[in-house]
Amino acid sequence: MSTASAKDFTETELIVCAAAKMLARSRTVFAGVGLPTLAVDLAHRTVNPSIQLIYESGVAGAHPESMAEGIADSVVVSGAEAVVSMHALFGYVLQGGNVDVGFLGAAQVDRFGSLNTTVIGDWESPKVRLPGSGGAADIMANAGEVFVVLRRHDPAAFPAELDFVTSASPVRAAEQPDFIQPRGFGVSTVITPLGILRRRERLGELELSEVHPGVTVEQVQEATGWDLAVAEDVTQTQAPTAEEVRLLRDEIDTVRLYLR
Amino acid sequence: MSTASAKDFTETELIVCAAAKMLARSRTVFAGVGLPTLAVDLAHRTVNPSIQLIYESGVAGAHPESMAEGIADSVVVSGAEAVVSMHALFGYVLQGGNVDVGFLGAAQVDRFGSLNTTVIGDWESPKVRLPGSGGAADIMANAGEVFVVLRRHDPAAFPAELDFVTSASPVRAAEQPDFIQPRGFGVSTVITPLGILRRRERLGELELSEVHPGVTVEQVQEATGWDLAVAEDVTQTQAPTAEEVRLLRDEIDTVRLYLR
Amino acid sequence: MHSDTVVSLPEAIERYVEDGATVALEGFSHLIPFAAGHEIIRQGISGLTFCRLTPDLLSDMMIAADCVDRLVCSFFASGSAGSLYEVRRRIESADPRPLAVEEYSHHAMTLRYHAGAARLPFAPIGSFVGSDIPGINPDIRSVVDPYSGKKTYVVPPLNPDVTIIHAQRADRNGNVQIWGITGTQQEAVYAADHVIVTVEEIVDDEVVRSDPNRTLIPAHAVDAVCEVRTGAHPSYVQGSYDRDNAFYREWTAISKDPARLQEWLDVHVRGARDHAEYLESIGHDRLRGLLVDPRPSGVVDYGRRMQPSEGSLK
Amino acid sequence: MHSDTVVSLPEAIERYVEDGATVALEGFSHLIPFAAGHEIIRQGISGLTFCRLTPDLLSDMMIAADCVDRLVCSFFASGSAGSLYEVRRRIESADPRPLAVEEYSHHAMTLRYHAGAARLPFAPIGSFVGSDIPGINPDIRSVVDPYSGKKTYVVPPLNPDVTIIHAQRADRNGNVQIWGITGTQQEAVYAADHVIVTVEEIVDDEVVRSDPNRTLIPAHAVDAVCEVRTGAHPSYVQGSYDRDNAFYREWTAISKDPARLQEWLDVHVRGARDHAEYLESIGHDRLRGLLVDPRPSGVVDYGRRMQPSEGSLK
Repeated sequence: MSTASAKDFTETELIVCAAAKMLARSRTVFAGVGLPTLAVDLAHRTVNPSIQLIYESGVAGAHPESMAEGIADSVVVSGAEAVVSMHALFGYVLQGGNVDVGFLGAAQVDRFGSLNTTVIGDWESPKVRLPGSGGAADIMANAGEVFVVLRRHDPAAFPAELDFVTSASPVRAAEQPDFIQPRGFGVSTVITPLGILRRRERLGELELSEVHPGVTVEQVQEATGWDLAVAEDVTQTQAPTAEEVRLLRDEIDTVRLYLR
Repeated sequence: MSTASAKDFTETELIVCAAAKMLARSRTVFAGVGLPTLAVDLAHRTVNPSIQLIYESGVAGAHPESMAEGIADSVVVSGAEAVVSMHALFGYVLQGGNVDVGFLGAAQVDRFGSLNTTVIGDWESPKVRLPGSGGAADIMANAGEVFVVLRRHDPAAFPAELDFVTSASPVRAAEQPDFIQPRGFGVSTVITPLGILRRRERLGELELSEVHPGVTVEQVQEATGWDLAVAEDVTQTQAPTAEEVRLLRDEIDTVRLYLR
Repeated sequence: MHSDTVVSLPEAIERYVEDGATVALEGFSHLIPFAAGHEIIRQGISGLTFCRLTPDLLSDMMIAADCVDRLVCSFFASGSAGSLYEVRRRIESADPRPLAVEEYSHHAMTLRYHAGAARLPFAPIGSFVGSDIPGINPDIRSVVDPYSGKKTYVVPPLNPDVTIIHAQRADRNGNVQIWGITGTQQEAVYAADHVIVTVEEIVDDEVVRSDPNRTLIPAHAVDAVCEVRTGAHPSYVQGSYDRDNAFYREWTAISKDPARLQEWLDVHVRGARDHAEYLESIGHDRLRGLLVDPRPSGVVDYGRRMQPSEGSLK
Repeated sequence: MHSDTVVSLPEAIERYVEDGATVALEGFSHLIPFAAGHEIIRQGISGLTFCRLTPDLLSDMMIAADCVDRLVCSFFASGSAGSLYEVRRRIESADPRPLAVEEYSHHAMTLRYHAGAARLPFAPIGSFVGSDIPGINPDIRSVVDPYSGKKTYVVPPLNPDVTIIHAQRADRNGNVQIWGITGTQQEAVYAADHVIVTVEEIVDDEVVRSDPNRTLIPAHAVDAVCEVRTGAHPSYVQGSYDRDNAFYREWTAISKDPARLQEWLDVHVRGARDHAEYLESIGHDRLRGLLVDPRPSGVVDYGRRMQPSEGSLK
């Protein structure tokens, strides 16, 4: 397989390829549709042939014959390895500790990796009503670690304080020490259009770990609503290889459902 | 159908026919094998064609092609209407309130219909180790009402005090008033070789309701380890009809697995 | 089990869904009971507490038709297809009226049905520690675990007056078989006082009884079975027809404009006498485009005893 | 998922079952993993905490072979077939040694596996109010329901080191399909740290994937798959062979006499190198007599999308 860098690639392709590389050692991934699906599919074809994709709809080991348009699309069921009830999926598979990586999106991310997907403004009379938890609060508490993909990077998306904590980081959970603590590590990685943030300790904070080609550390710090820590060894995000871009465009998302 | 009394019948046939008659208005019955199976089968063919038999193994609506040798025999599965997990069976079907009548056996029955199926003697060092609860404690708490069939009637089987309360009557449960009380009525009927005892109120005690042909009220009282109450209108147990005996012998238990 | 289990959908809705009732319509993307929801709109039932993990287009429709006062759910959008604008108008600006909301996570909703089905006082859950969700939902409480001495959050049982689901098939007694995504249907059904099941097809008893493990809902749990073909459109039925993804996308524009939304309801729901007329209004060409090619399951063997076993010959 | 999921039964037992471990062998009358239990006896593993709703003949055998120090269960007899005399000797007269017992009801055991599988701190249960069982089992505790203010009993999670089950079939990744009575297998498997599944047949991926709803245990939960034909004898496998009811009845006399029981173990288990030799010792004529006639399930259709849908063509 060619490892030469692609000559041209989109921001989406950069993000998907970065996510795929991080899945090299994951056994099971809990993912929604869109970019996470592409990342898992790419990882499966490159760095991790035995990766298993789990959907909150109850499907484990999907083998769709065409690009799924949702986490409960009929094509993820036909030919899948297993379909279980959502009670078993959330209880035994997820809370039982069988998910290594969960992918989440968010409207807002804070310094410790807590996420807001509920409201902008006040919950009682919100400026914008967002989708809410869905399975997010459950995934954050129980997945081995969580990857977050955000399509914007500015102080509104990375504020000093969230408007609402939908899915709490272990740091925030630790403020309730009388409760049994969640098993998950919380957010380990946030991939944005500017770079990659990482948390290295369960009770630690996010730090800038990689910047995308053409982006400076200062740009990322300015786009972040708190004083963003920077790793000692910040590197440049590896550009997608020509082969990765070919796989994404010619084999994985041939109809450009998510690659735009 | 002939309603003439049979000329000869066994004690087992009398008990089974008495039990079958009491199932005329039950929708769902939770039963083990043996006499309860015969009673339900007979009820299905006579007084209650829509009765549904539920087994703790997870089978609902069994239609066995030959006499089942256990509550989890392969013949109760082939051709059944449904098989669910035991988690669903005990949780949703039974505790959820979908069982009208539960059949239980016991080594000992007390005045209020608490049952012992655990030990004779002390639990720590028993004289006889009995099978224990199985599903009995769950059935007692949750079935609409409970029928008990006993093959002996003497003060050892009907003692003033049980050696061990496996399955508690609502009367005994009410001694723990700080607990959410079980939904079931408890034992409504005990059928023995001497007669039929009934409880008419949820917090009431058993009283002698019917005596079998040839048995006196005094005989039953003497065979009972407490001062057995007697209903005002004690009647004689209706003898099986010739048709009932024919059904039992020629159609239901042709191989005499339980009719002995 | 009841001789009158098989009824028409209008009759089932009339019999079991009353104004002010708590109603669950479940089906996770798959098998959403749209035909039943439309019939509730047609009958002008109002004041409902509407329970559903993912409200979906169905809630936008039922809320716009003013059937619903309160929403109990865990997601407020239409999967990948975007916002539900009627829901957003109600919550963001009480337009045209406020909507009460009880908010959970997916696992919490699943556990509420589970606790309801098993008539448990509550169900513990590992989520929510550190989250703001318990702060806006006083029904999420905590208990002390008697083994560790630490607290855990718990959720209360959810016992709808009526649960409505759609399925591939049932027999005339009400044994319901589902394949593909089964979601939370078993729990939601057992949690309810009454249960209505719409099915693509009512089949002979023998079909169901050839494969008892396929029965998700036994007959004792079901009050009414209604044969309603294509009863899940615009959602899908595994093995029969696909999700009308174009419809889901079109909905965004319809839902954004209150007048268009009312007009859509007038034409396709309130203006259609029944589900057959709804399907007419959608167009049979369009529906044919959703059909799928066959992909048969294999056959398994349940076995049949050859003769009375040695024991029973005695 | 692991490349080394498919192994021999002796290797799986050696790899995952250690002296002193907590081991669940589940299967409710149906699919009891006798071959695996016999292999534990052959390897002389001891000090086990043995978990099983209904101990059955398997516990009589494993206890007589001195594998077991502690029994966690909810029933102490052999279904309709009578007493388990080795178990009774141990409990009634500590002969030849005491046996520790933790006693529950069936629902409580099911909930212990459920809580274990979901990594919950405890599970509430509606049984036991007024019963003497909590008095002899300090692990059955109570909590105050925060909704009603009343108490409910709770049971703790059960997390075996290893759960072992038998099934009709699995693929090479460990996706396990079961039909007929499924008991508590899904919960017991997810509750365990390690999982061994013996199967009648390892099948091609395509067989499993033609019917994903038939998969009770997804591959991610399974450590070892071992092909062991007739691995449930003397219990049964729906669709393959029937329960050896005559054997169950014969067991009463064997079990009553400690010397005969040890002799039986010597001849059929310790004296057999593996399960194939065990089956030889039972006799192939006898096993042929247990075979069943076919009774095929029907076929359902999972469907296949005809072409990329309108949306994805954009």
